[in-house]
Amino acid sequence: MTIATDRQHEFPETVWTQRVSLINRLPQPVAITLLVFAILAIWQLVALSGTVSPIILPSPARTAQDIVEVGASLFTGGYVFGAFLITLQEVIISFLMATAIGATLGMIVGGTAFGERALMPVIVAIDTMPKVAFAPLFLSWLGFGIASKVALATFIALFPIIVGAAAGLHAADENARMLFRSIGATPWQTLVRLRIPMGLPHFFTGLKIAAIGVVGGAITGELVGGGQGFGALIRVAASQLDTPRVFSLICYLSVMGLMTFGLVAWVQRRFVFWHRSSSIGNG
Amino acid sequence: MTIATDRQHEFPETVWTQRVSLINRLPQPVAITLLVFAILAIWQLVALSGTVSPIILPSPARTAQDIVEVGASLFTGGYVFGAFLITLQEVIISFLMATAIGATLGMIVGGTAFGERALMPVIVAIDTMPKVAFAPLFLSWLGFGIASKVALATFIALFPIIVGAAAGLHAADENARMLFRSIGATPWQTLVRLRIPMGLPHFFTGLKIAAIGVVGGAITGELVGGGQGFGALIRVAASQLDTPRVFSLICYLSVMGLMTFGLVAWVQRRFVFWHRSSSIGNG
Amino acid sequence: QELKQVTVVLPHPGAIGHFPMHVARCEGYFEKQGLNVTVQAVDGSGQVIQAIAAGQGDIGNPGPGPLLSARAQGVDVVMFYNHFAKSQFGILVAQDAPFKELTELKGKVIGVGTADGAEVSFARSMLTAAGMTEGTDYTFLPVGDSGPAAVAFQRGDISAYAAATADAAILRTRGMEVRDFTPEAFQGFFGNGYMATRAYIDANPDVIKGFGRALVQGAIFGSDPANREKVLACSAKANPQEAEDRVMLEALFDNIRLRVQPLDPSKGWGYYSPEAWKAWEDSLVASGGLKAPLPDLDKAYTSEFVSYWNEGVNP
Amino acid sequence: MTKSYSGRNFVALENIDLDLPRGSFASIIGSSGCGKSTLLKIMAGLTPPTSGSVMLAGQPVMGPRVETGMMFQQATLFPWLTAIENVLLPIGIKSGKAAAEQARQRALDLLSLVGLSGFDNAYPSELSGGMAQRTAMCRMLITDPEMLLLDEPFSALDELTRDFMNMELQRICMSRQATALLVTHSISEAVILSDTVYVMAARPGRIVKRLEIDLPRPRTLDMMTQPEFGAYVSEIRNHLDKGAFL
Amino acid sequence: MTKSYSGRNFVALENIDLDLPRGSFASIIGSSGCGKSTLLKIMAGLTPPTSGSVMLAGQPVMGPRVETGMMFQQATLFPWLTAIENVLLPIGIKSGKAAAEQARQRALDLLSLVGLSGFDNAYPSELSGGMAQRTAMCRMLITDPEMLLLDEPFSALDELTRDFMNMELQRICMSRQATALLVTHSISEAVILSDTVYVMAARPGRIVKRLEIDLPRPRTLDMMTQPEFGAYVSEIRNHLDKGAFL
Ligand SMILES: Nc1ncnc2c1ncn2[C@@H]1O[C@H](COP(=O)(O)OP(=O)(O)OP(=O)(O)O)[C@@H](O)[C@H]1O
Ligand SMILES: Nc1ncnc2c1ncn2[C@@H]1O[C@H](COP(=O)(O)OP(=O)(O)OP(=O)(O)O)[C@@H](O)[C@H]1O
Ligand SMILES: [Mg+2]
Ligand SMILES: [Mg+2]
Repeated sequence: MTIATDRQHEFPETVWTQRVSLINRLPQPVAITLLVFAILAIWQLVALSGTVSPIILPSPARTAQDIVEVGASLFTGGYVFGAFLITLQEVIISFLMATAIGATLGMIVGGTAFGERALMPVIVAIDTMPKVAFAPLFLSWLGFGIASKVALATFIALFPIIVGAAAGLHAADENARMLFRSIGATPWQTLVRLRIPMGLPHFFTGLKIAAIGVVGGAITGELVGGGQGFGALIRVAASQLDTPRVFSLICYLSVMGLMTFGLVAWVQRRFVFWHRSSSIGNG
Repeated sequence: MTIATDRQHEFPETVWTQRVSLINRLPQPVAITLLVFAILAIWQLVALSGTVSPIILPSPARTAQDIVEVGASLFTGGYVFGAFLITLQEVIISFLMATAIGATLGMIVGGTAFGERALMPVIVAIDTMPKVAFAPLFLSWLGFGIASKVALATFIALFPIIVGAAAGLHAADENARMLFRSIGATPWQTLVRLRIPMGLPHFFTGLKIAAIGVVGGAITGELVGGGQGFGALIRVAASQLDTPRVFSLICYLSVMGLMTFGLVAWVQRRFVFWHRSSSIGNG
Repeated sequence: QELKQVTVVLPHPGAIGHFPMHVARCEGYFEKQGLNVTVQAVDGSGQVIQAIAAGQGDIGNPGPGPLLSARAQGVDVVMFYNHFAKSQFGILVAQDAPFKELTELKGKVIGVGTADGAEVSFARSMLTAAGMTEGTDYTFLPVGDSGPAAVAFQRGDISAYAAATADAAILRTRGMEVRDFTPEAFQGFFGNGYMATRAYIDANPDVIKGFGRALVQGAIFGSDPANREKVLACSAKANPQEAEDRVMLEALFDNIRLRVQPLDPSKGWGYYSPEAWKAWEDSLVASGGLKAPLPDLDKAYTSEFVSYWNEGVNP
Repeated sequence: MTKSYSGRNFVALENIDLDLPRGSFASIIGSSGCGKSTLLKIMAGLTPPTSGSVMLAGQPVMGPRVETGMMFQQATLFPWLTAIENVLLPIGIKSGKAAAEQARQRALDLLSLVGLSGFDNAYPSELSGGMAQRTAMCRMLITDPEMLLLDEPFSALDELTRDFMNMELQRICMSRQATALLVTHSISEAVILSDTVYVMAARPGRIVKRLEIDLPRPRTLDMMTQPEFGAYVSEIRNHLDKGAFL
Repeated sequence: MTKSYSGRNFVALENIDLDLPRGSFASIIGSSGCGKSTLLKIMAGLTPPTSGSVMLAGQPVMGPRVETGMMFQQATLFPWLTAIENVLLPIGIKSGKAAAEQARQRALDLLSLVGLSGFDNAYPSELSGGMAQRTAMCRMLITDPEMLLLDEPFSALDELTRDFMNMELQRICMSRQATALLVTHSISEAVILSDTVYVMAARPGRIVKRLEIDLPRPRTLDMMTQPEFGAYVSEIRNHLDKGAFL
């Protein structure tokens, strides 16, 4: 056996590390495009097959046409633009609020015996309740403006964040905890400087789920409590059986969701850079 | 400094380890009861204050009375019992399906570059869509039986599981991966015997969120897609502005959610027993 | 003889609103016509039509607005039995509100269920007829169902609420005193009716005949005050929960019993008048619920079975 | 003092009794698994003894104390902190951010003392095993603890580095009058550094020999060649527990 | 062969060239951080060299190979497996569950060989540092690898256990004609076990000395007292890199 400086036999890293399947080597945009095209093709086939009525599932072509129409109104500042702004505003505010409240509650739940044993069951019990049932309560306290929708969306997005934060606080191992105790860290410092950083991967799992939930929550709020956002547009289109419009509005909502999700994923990559690459105590 | 076998000065472990605050030392049932009582007290105060109409928020006493009534029908096999069984059945089937599908998709997303870069954005995009909009599609394909509700509930509960599973697959550290490579593990074996066990804490975070989501999903399915379960009962009560009934039905739903959540938490404690107590490579 | 299976799809799980059908079920009228009727409930008229279009149900009970929307999109669905022959909708104000004329609502906010519901076009038509224009003279605020509407009244966010008349009964029973403010002239705006696809009607004329006849029998049975208890019992059988609150059930029944009465009894039960459909179309076009008038409005409904249904069952 | 781990029903430590005068240096040596790390954790106040007590300056130890610095057998560096941030962590915890900022130069000095200058901004994943261990050493030293508890601190270092680090450790302890308790597997390391060497045996963990090392301070590496040194080493070796294997 | 870590722009290994005849035993010794672990990982096919190649039996190593057993510097036991399950893991991976079940007795033998009988059902969190290391040793040995790559395998063991383990390692390698490459910080361990000792220096990591050890096989612990042994030790010590500290 020889290990030699053998410049004739240089192996490019890609060949070396692992044989990557073709599909894994596609550049991301190409892969996504292919996948989306595959989905569109299936959709078109189903729509053409005639098994599904067009008022239930419009054809992709018909939907695309409507996407252009909605886009026209959206980008020229039409009523769709107004609705978009309202929903976007609700989504942003709700997400920030859910993050703040959820992180706090998650820390109480994950960080104290009282939180874990008493508060958590109560939070779970509350979360099981169909949140839509609380919409009238929020309406009567907060009125018909965006505040009541924000409250509902926050409420809906809260639970994943709580669970993620609470689980994260348990991620620190015994050695790390001992080290913190040995340097005289207060429980608070251990929380802030050990358990929270250690728990960030879990917390972000919750945040990602919440980033999506908050969009759905804002729409639900608008559906049940009136309002001028995308939810109202969808409801109008749905009641008129204008399914292409429903689908195209939903597509724009998806973009909003993708953006919030992408933002969270980006923040995670920046702040949890060490995850996966290493763990505590390894040289 | 002395370390001595000093039997006069035995310190009971509780005193030693940390000074636990009174509230943390309460036995769990007492703590929960106190908390629930506090919530009930606030609720009663709000209800009495007259700021909220009883149509919106019934008093706890009135709700309790209705809980008894509903309970009577539930436990004597009345129509509430039938509805309960249907919803329970939907919840169980949906949860199992969501777990199976979510774990599979999560593994594709977390385990392959294709999944992560192409499939995930598409899944996120789909998940952002208000799932209620898909209810008619499920209804038209699956009919009025429980299948369409199961489909919707599964769909709703899927995303947290996918995110949790995908995040979990990234939890294994570089050393552990290297060890597996060094013993000649195939990617599949690394997945099954390293990345999955390592990822279980994350996976369970997702499962817990889904355990709750599935109850909400089943109810939503019943609200929008007909059916004979709790959702239909809630809808009738809500349309009659019979708010105490709505609240008491919701309370029973909570119990169902608590049970599924508790089950997941119990399974987690059994299968992820090593989490928190230790980490890889520590003696 | 084998019974023919018929699935009926309703927009709401409540039973009392469809008491003629439930009476027909429990009195065995459908069986006599060779039909076995099962009932399913979905969420709203749009979904009713979707379910019928998907073939999951045979007969649906949507409102006229969504039906016309569906037709505008080339789905050949036809209303054949006018269930709520009188307007289901009205404008409600608080019992002690000073309003007497519609015009007194000038400068006020009027709550509506959704931005576009049937009650919106209805209310708009009424207010337009009273010489008022949306935006300048009054504004609509979408508040959702009757629960949030009650909130809106209490908060003073709205002065009136355009809603189904059943909502008035519900609000009243729950201690929220409201009164109906609807001019008699607008009773012609009929509400939900029974429909099926043209294809189904053509393929199963006997089903339509038998179904309608049983409905008429049920409706007539129900209009007789002597049968009140029986009707309520039939309804309770179909939805026990709804019937638990007796006061509420009776209030709803009293309201609905009036709404299903034919506007012009001489035309028979289930009759559709072309003028009323025209009025609906105009109102929908004006409110934007329809983009343009339909080229074949007369195909949206049919009264062809009315005479068969009413034969020999005259009240 | 006794310690047993419930679950596995055996006694980890039994009737341990040791006494460290202020400013003295003691070592514990004993076969793998005999309970050295457990003893250190108990002394640091990180685990309660099942019975008995630890007294520090006349007070029972009922939890971790600020004057005690502990270095664990595992480096336990935090992956989200660079080497220097890991070193400054205890300062930040005890005295806040500003103090940590002020101590930066001292941390850099410590890192270069242990041969890690240039690696202050490296993340733990970029450090070798021995480099991580040395970083953990700096982290313990940065707070100038009065009492040092060291669990095999030099196990991943080569002999030369180790010798150098031993001398530095002695210098630091002497200059600060610090008390030290070292767990090590190197008999010569124990002898060259300690005033007292305790030899432990396993199952149950107990002290089988207490040996005073009568060599003058400061010790130098040359002393290793002296005959007394060899005598101490072989005496200790004779007391080491051979039961486990032979 | 060269290796550099991008990010930190320095060369971890430069022009390493070493040659291990089948059945031979080689050791690498060098200051902490000089690149020993990196070299071992490259040889195990776990990290690609930046340039150059590793040849095993005439074939370039392009990834991990089954005949190679590697023991990492960190024990890397899996917390959800008991000691014996950790040991049996490679068998399970290579040959399935049934084979692992059959190898159970061998695993128990290996565990008792390293002094861990009775701990087979303990979880890693219940093992001491040295016990974890010995468990990792058993895990490597269970597959009878033809080629052993050992990264400081005995660093957490006491001298007696270490000596015993050294002799066992030699016996195992000789009886199986296995090739071994050992990274260690103990010069005497390197000399007593090896046919060849490579001395590495740091920055860039390179081999500064290759020394053949001409002592008869099998080696015994007594040989440590022979003058040749001492000569080898001091020769190696002289070549060790002192730059880092002195
Ligand atoms: N993942 C990495 N990224 C960047 N640099 C690294 C990485 N791993 C190791 N290094 C650097 O490479 C050099 C050699 O590291 P290596 O772990 O091979 O040292 P070693 O000889 O095994 O030291 P020790 O005896 O302390 O274990 C070190 O300077 C280290 O900082
Ligand atoms: N958390 C624990 N639960 C149960 N047993 C434990 C635990 N920690 C340690 N032990 C047991 O206690 C004994 C002593 O462990 P300890 O870590 O103190 O040994 P050590 O002397 O430090 O060994 P080494 O030199 O290998 O580090 C061992 O037998 C070990 O199995
Ligand atoms: Mg130890
Ligand atoms: Mg190394």
